[in-house]
Amino acid sequence: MIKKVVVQIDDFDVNEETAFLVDISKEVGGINTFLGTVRDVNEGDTVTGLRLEHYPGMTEKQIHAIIDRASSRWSVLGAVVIHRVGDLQPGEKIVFVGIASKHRGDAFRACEYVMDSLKTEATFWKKEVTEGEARWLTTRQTDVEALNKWQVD
Amino acid sequence: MIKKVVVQIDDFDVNEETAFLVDISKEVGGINTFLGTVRDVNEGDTVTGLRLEHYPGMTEKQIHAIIDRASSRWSVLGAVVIHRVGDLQPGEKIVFVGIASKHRGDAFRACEYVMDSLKTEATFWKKEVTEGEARWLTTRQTDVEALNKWQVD
Amino acid sequence: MIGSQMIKILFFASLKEQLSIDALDFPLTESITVAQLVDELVLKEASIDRDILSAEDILVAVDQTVVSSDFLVRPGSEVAFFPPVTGG
Amino acid sequence: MIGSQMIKILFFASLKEQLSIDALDFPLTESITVAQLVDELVLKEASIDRDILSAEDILVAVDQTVVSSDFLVRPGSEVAFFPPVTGG
Repeated sequence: MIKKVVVQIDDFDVNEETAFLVDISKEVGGINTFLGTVRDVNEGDTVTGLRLEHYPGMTEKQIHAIIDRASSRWSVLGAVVIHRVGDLQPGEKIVFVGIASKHRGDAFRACEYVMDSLKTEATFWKKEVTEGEARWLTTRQTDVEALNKWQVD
Repeated sequence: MIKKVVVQIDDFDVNEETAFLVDISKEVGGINTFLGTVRDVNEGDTVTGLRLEHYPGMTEKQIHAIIDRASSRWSVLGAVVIHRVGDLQPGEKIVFVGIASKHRGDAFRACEYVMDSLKTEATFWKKEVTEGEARWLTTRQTDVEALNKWQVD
Repeated sequence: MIGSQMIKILFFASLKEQLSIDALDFPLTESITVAQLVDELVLKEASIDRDILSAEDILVAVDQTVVSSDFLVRPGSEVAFFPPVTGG
Repeated sequence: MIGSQMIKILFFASLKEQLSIDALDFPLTESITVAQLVDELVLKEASIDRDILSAEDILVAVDQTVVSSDFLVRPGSEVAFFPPVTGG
């Protein structure tokens, strides 16, 4: 399994990351990707910008661990996680998760598991600017529930 | 909800399709995509090529109907389905499904539902060339089961 | 659109290859069921083999919607026969 | 890596802003629990407010792994305090 984990300020190129996943092996039959972008409205307020902070070092270690757990549950040939930090505008890309597998079911499951885990485990923090006021976001209950669905009984 | 449905011989550009989905609305917060590629091995045989045939007209109508059903079950802001036909080599792209939603859960569900439906309902047929011999593929039981999981009781 | 006293018949994929025909225009002056149409085709078209066209897994679409064998085909319709789909 | 008789302490996000400090080096000559470390910090560092650092939702990582308050912090460790994460 090939992993690529990057936390960066700069934007990234979806084609490049997709090509990376396609080229991992000719065994690759399906690639599922998730791209998260900055919405312009959150909880009823107009969002004019987002500031993302993280814990350098720990974040990357966590993402590698999350991918490894996904790979132990589903058949994963390759995984890419790119997460941006710094100041972002509405419509900009925040996060990309891509999983390459032989069969599509594995790619869908692993990609969603990695996304749900990132949301509630990885050391990123978002501060939202809404019409002049900046506020730190708090954990969403829906994100906690999203992760809970992956618990193995 | 904005739909884009294309059946074409030519290759397509994942960046372009992703940008189309991002640009649909600033409400877009998550985009889930699936990219299917030609594997070089199927059922133990080396695959040297794939020929894809379809039923022009009916296929496009079916894909629109599949997207509409997905949109009635999950919150979908935009959907792109591109399916190639003609002669393809191992590693080449076959199909792209992209769903843009406010929240990621809807995008994941709708994208997988559209993929599973395409596999068992849309009028495409694959002929696989394996070391000189060409054979029409038959429906996979796993694909039928994949669609069955979406049945509403 | 073809004439109202005719129907357009299409064959796809393995079925097209087995029958060595991809399309034909067939006269139809009044509505008949899909099952009756198959009988007519076998009777009147040398290229149509009953065992191939009536194979258990063959699907039929009338005017681009999959139908069952008791569906009524009207003059002017487009009727397609094909094996199970394998795209995606 | 900092000296073996010190630990590196980090604060992130809202916690960093509330305390107005992002990092500090703190002397530690023998292992103590996270709970004891919080007591020491409140006692010896003017910038550290107990109510803020001990808020119910604040998480602690030692050497980049989230731990509970009875975890033993060893000299030379990196200890981070932060609010619940909100990335992705």
